[in-house]
Amino acid sequence: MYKQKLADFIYLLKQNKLFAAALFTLVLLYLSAIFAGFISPYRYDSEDRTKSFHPPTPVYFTDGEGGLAWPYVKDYEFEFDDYHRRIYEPVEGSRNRLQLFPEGEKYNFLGLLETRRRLFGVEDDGKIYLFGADSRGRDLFSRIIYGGRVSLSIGLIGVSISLLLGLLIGGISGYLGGLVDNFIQRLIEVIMLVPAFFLLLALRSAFPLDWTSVRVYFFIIIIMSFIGWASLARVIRGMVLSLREKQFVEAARVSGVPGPVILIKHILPNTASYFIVAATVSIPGYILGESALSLLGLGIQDPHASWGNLLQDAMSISQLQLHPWVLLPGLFIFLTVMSFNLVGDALRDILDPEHEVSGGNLV
Amino acid sequence: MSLLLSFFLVGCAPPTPPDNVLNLGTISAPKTFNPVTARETSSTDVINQMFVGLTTTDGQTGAVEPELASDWESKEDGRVWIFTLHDDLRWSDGEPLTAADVVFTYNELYLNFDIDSSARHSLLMDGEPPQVEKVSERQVKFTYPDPYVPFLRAASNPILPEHLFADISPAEFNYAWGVDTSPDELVVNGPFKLGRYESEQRVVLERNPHYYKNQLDDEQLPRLDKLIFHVVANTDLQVQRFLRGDLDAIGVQAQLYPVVRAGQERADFEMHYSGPDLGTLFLAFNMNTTPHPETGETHIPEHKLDWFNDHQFRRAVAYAIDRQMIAEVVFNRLASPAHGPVSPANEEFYYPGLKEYEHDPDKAREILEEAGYSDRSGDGIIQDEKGNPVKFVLLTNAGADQRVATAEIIRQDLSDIGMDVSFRQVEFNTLVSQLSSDFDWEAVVMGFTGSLEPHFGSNVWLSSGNLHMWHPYQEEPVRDWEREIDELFAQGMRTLEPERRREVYSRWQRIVNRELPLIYTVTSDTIHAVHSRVKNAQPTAIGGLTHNVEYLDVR
Amino acid sequence: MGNVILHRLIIAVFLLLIVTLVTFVLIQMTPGNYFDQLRANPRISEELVESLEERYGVDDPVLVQYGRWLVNLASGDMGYSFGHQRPITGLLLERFGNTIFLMLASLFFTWAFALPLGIYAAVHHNRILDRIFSFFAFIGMSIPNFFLCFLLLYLASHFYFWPIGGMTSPHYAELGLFARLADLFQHMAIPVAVIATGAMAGLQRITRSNMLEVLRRQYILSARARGLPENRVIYRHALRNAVNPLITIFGYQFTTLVSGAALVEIIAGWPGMGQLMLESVQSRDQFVVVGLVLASGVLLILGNLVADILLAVVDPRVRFGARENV
Amino acid sequence: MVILSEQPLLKLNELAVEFYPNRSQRSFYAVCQVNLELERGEVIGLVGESGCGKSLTGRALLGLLPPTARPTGKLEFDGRQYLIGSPAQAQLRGRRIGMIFQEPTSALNPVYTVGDQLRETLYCLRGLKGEENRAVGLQLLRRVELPEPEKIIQQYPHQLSGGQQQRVLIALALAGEPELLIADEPATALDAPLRRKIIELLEELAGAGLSVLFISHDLSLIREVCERSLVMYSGYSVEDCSFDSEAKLDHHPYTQGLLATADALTAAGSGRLPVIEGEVPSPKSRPSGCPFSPRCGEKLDQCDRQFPPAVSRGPGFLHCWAREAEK
Repeated sequence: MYKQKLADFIYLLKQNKLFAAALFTLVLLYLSAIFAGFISPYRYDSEDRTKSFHPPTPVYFTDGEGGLAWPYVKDYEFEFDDYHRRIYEPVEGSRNRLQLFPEGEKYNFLGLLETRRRLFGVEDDGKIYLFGADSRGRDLFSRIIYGGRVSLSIGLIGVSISLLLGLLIGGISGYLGGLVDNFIQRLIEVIMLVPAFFLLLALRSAFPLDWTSVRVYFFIIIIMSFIGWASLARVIRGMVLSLREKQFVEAARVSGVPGPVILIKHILPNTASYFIVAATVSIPGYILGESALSLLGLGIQDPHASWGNLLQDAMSISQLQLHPWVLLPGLFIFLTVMSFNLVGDALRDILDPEHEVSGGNLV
Repeated sequence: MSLLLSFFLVGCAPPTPPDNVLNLGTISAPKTFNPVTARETSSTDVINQMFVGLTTTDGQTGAVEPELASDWESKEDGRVWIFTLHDDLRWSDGEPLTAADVVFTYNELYLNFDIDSSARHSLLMDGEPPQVEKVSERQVKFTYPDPYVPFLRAASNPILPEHLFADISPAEFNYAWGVDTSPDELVVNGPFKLGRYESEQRVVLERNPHYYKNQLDDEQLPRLDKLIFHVVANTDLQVQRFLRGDLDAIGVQAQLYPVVRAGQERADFEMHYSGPDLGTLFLAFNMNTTPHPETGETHIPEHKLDWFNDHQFRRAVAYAIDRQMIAEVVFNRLASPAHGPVSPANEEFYYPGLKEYEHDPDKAREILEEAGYSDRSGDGIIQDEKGNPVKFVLLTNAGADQRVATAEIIRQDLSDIGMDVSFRQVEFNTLVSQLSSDFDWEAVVMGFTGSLEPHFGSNVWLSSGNLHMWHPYQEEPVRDWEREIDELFAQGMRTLEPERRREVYSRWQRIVNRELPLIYTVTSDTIHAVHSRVKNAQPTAIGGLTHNVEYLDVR
Repeated sequence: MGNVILHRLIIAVFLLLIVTLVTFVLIQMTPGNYFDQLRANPRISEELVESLEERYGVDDPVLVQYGRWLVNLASGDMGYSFGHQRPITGLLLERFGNTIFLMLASLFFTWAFALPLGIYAAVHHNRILDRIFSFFAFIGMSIPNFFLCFLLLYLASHFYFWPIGGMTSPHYAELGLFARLADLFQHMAIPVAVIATGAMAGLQRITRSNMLEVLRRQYILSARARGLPENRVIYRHALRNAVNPLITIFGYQFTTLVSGAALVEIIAGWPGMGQLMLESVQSRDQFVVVGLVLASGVLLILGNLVADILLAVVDPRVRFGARENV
Repeated sequence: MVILSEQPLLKLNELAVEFYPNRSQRSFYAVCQVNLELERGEVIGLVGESGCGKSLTGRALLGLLPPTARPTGKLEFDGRQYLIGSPAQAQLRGRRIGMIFQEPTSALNPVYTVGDQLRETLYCLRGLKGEENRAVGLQLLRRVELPEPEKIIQQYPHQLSGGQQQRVLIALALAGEPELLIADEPATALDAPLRRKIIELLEELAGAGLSVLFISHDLSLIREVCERSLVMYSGYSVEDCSFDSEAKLDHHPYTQGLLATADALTAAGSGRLPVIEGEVPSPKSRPSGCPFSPRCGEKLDQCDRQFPPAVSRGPGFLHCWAREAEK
């Protein structure tokens, strides 16, 4: 059975190029988040105020006379123009060559060892801003990579928690029925009665804003899981209700297997296919939820980065006009969400073609 | 989809506006049209176009000017104030406006403790209200127990019609003249009356034909037929709507300046620079040594209080802050370093001789070293003499971009001199409740919108004040310089002679500049962008665009 | 059917009570109240703030406040907005109206486009147009509302061709009826486009998969086997059945749209419930928050109820109580 | 006994159905090779375990395969060739070939009344309108022995019993006056007494000249009703034979297995049931050669390598290496 699924999966990768691309994108994004310290040239909070809103740095491959050169970047300095816009001009003759594995700022590699080796950097005092810089001259590329840690993990952890809750509560509700079922159903209705975003705002506002980012991070996960389990539990309950009547469950019950064991060993595993698909397609909801909160300044706080709070700069149309690159984090959200949707769609094809699962985004 | 929709609707261009209407933006809708209970600028900005008081402030010089009162005199060194009203003043419904209205407004409204009057505070002298009496149909007398000089500026509070409110109970009055009031019921004495209020969208004001300046110089004043305040939810959208021509004038924040300036390429408007604005932006430390009444312990650890109360510590911080950088990064170089509580915009009281704390991290480190703070453990963070690492949390309110960015720069500057500062944004209400009732904060970046009259800041500067942030509600001033400031403020409000008054408040500024209870950062510039069709626009830092609203003309 | 509705309404009232109580408790858990911000104004005295706090009882125990609120609610008074200095009922109705207006327009576009596209895609399953629709549906589904909103606002502002922010132009009141509508639609276009894009993509996919599923059903096979013409099979037999679950979605969409609209309202400056919610939550304007939660709850209940009734109208099995769900 | 005429009513040659489920899954053959001939007025059976491709074969005859299916093979009906899935073949539906399905409950559109569906069918197939339409409809319902047809036409499908529903379906299938009725497990979902009655009804209809292709997994039923049967295994028609008790044939090992099971069931309660070990392979993982070889007791070496060619034998044919070797 599982061998068959695996074979299907490999075949799927070969056949469905979009799926393969989406999966590849996700793997790449997650890897870069895990190895953020290594991949990003700078720390998320390392700033250079003299480089406020530095535009993306072009990387040159030619030496200016048509010949090839080791890739390099130029130094840029700004002047305020008449409009008090920062106009960055390359410094004549400056040439900072790119370096592989240079020593940069200290970071913790996978929580194991302290190191300074980074994937790439620029020699001397040069700065490389692949995606431009923010108002305090922090490298947007590095911040996006670091921000991925928050945005990407929040989906995974949040989904795991709500799935667990949904599975257990929905399972119990469907299996036991009666009063318990009734109570749980009402509870689910209460949660689903309030628009998720309002609930998110109200819950968030009930706790102090001055928490550290780490606390806020866990708190957001908890809030979103708290909201997210309800709809899952409802589906699981329905599935359990119908599975409960199936012969193999009946058989187990007759032969005296205790209720919880039946639920865990016989009923819930049968919902696994639905679950894997539901998990994949609900992850974007969590990513978007966190982004929306952070976008409104209620989530992860500066100097820590998440894709949502990086987008705060884009809230201002004027900033967008002056520095269009502040929209880039949005592109990353879009890519991630799209990839998850594509993967979910393909997984549904092989695992659970019966159910149309919708993610139910918070925003 | 959106494209489809766009094509579908793109044909409908907005029509041209009718003549002589001035369109302004406001961040949020007025909450009330009641001048007495109005608490925030979104309401008072509109109300001030409809109601005037006895005096007013000259938008150019900041001096007190006559308004409804043609004239006034002070007796007994400023204990007694007698105002004489213009001839033949009328309310917008045609009723005469007399001294009785003035007496009623003060006695029954502003000074009535059952009414939520936010102006009352500035009318009280050491908590004592004045006696307000009618001398004649055109004369009103205010008598204080002691000289109270700031009263002249407080007398600019709007006057309300007695004939509408004579029998109203205070409880009713608190809810009277809400935004749903019909235009006929809103009887005004200012240049404009309410035309209509489109809920949460715009307030349309129309010319008040009974405005007392109406026939001044044989000209109909105000010149505008209508003045409209459009609710545009944020400054960014205001800029966009201004550039589109929907609004005739906007105040330009430094961050948005480049966008507005660049817009000049396609829209016909002028930029008006009016120098530094009245507001302040500062860093404060919690110096509150009063123990908690129940636990008997201080609100934050004592060793931290020791640092914050250490003058040398604050001096070092003052030197460590790179004000130029704040001006550059946060304000696009449209701000100047500030070192005292009074902005240069306040020409009357600004004391130019304050010590300037130039950015000098070396000096800061030196001061700290001398005062016993040094990095003994070699981890890059300084410790005090008892070995406690200097580590604290810097707060500011979330959503205030300029403060957040400033706080971030300060955090960085302080870590450069070895302090371990973490920065957090807090919701405004939570922050205020921390500052004024929980007292468990450590450092904060805050700002005040300034006032021309230093005395109106007494909530901040008196050691007993609730906004005396670093150590509020003191029964007796704990620090000598606080006692000195208390005395100066008591003296200042009793000093009538301008030159001497200025001197009193100069001394206050010097003390603040030396003792650094608040460490000032920068003052931003005031810039207005005004469409060329608006004639006579002379926006200033003090009066904004509307200080000469009756002479504005849109063609 | 009437009984079912009554039963549901009773449960709904009960649920609303719980939801509002929870909201109340949540707001009270945070330090600070609305009036604290007045304390930061040097010209407002402490004593005024205290008298306001006392008048509105914001420092009373939560349950006392909640009880008082309920008693007032019974007489139609939803409380007083500190921030807006007016009774909440009128304020909510206004904002509610704006949001509903936006939502109805979005719903209209969503359904007007998604339904035909979804049906077309299902009928022409796996053909080129189906692929293209699916692709765009994917993009529409995946593009975050706020991101799309930024993009559209940016484009509109960059090319100066489209009004942004607010509901109406400055000269709105001077316009004729037709021009007013046009003006309103212009201002609505961006938020509606953003909200509808996401919802439309989802609905198109659901319609398609529903339709595909119905097309796989035995009775479709049976109808075809009987020799009925293909058009009749699709539009008479399949469509009627495929639409039924969509009606439930219609009710459910109210929830997602209120949620989805909230952020878009905030970004696009549309004076609706979302904006009010954010503002009130931030300033602790407690009765407004509770009022909004109540209002949106009522909206959702009504939406679901309408959906149920519609479903009963179109589906005889529900009408005759044969099945609980379809 | 089979009457060989020059022109059978239906002839199916080398039918194969390949599935392309979606882009994420590889294609597979659900039906590999089916040959079938049917004379006018004949009742023949199509038998095999579940998952052998019987229903698909039935559906292929009407061109009613899922959109992901790609059929190949030759279909001849009444002497004319049809491309499977072509519009021309679609014209046969209802008018010349009717079909009824296993689960009557799900084969009727739940949102329309019986009358609606009957009227619609009569209108589309025969252009009948108004009173005539109604009269013919009632007539049809009477023909399938439904009591109170006037009441039934006003009812929704879910208000009818399973037996009534199946009768309605038969009536609908007969509305176009077809020559051939494909009955796909018409009685399996019904209770025993009802099943009996439906079978009787079908036998009666066959007696009146209707050809019937009777699809079932139940060999005893097939044996009883049909004159001739086609045995299918994993997408192949492995044997075409008659179960006439007189002709003791050397059946395909699979047919023998089925027979043993059926006999045991008839002789109810005689200890352990002899069943064929193993399961029908999934079409996605069908073994090479003869698909029955893993379960076959008479397996030869070549069984794994190649599907056996047809051995024609009296009436009908047989695909089996073992039997070929015996010859």
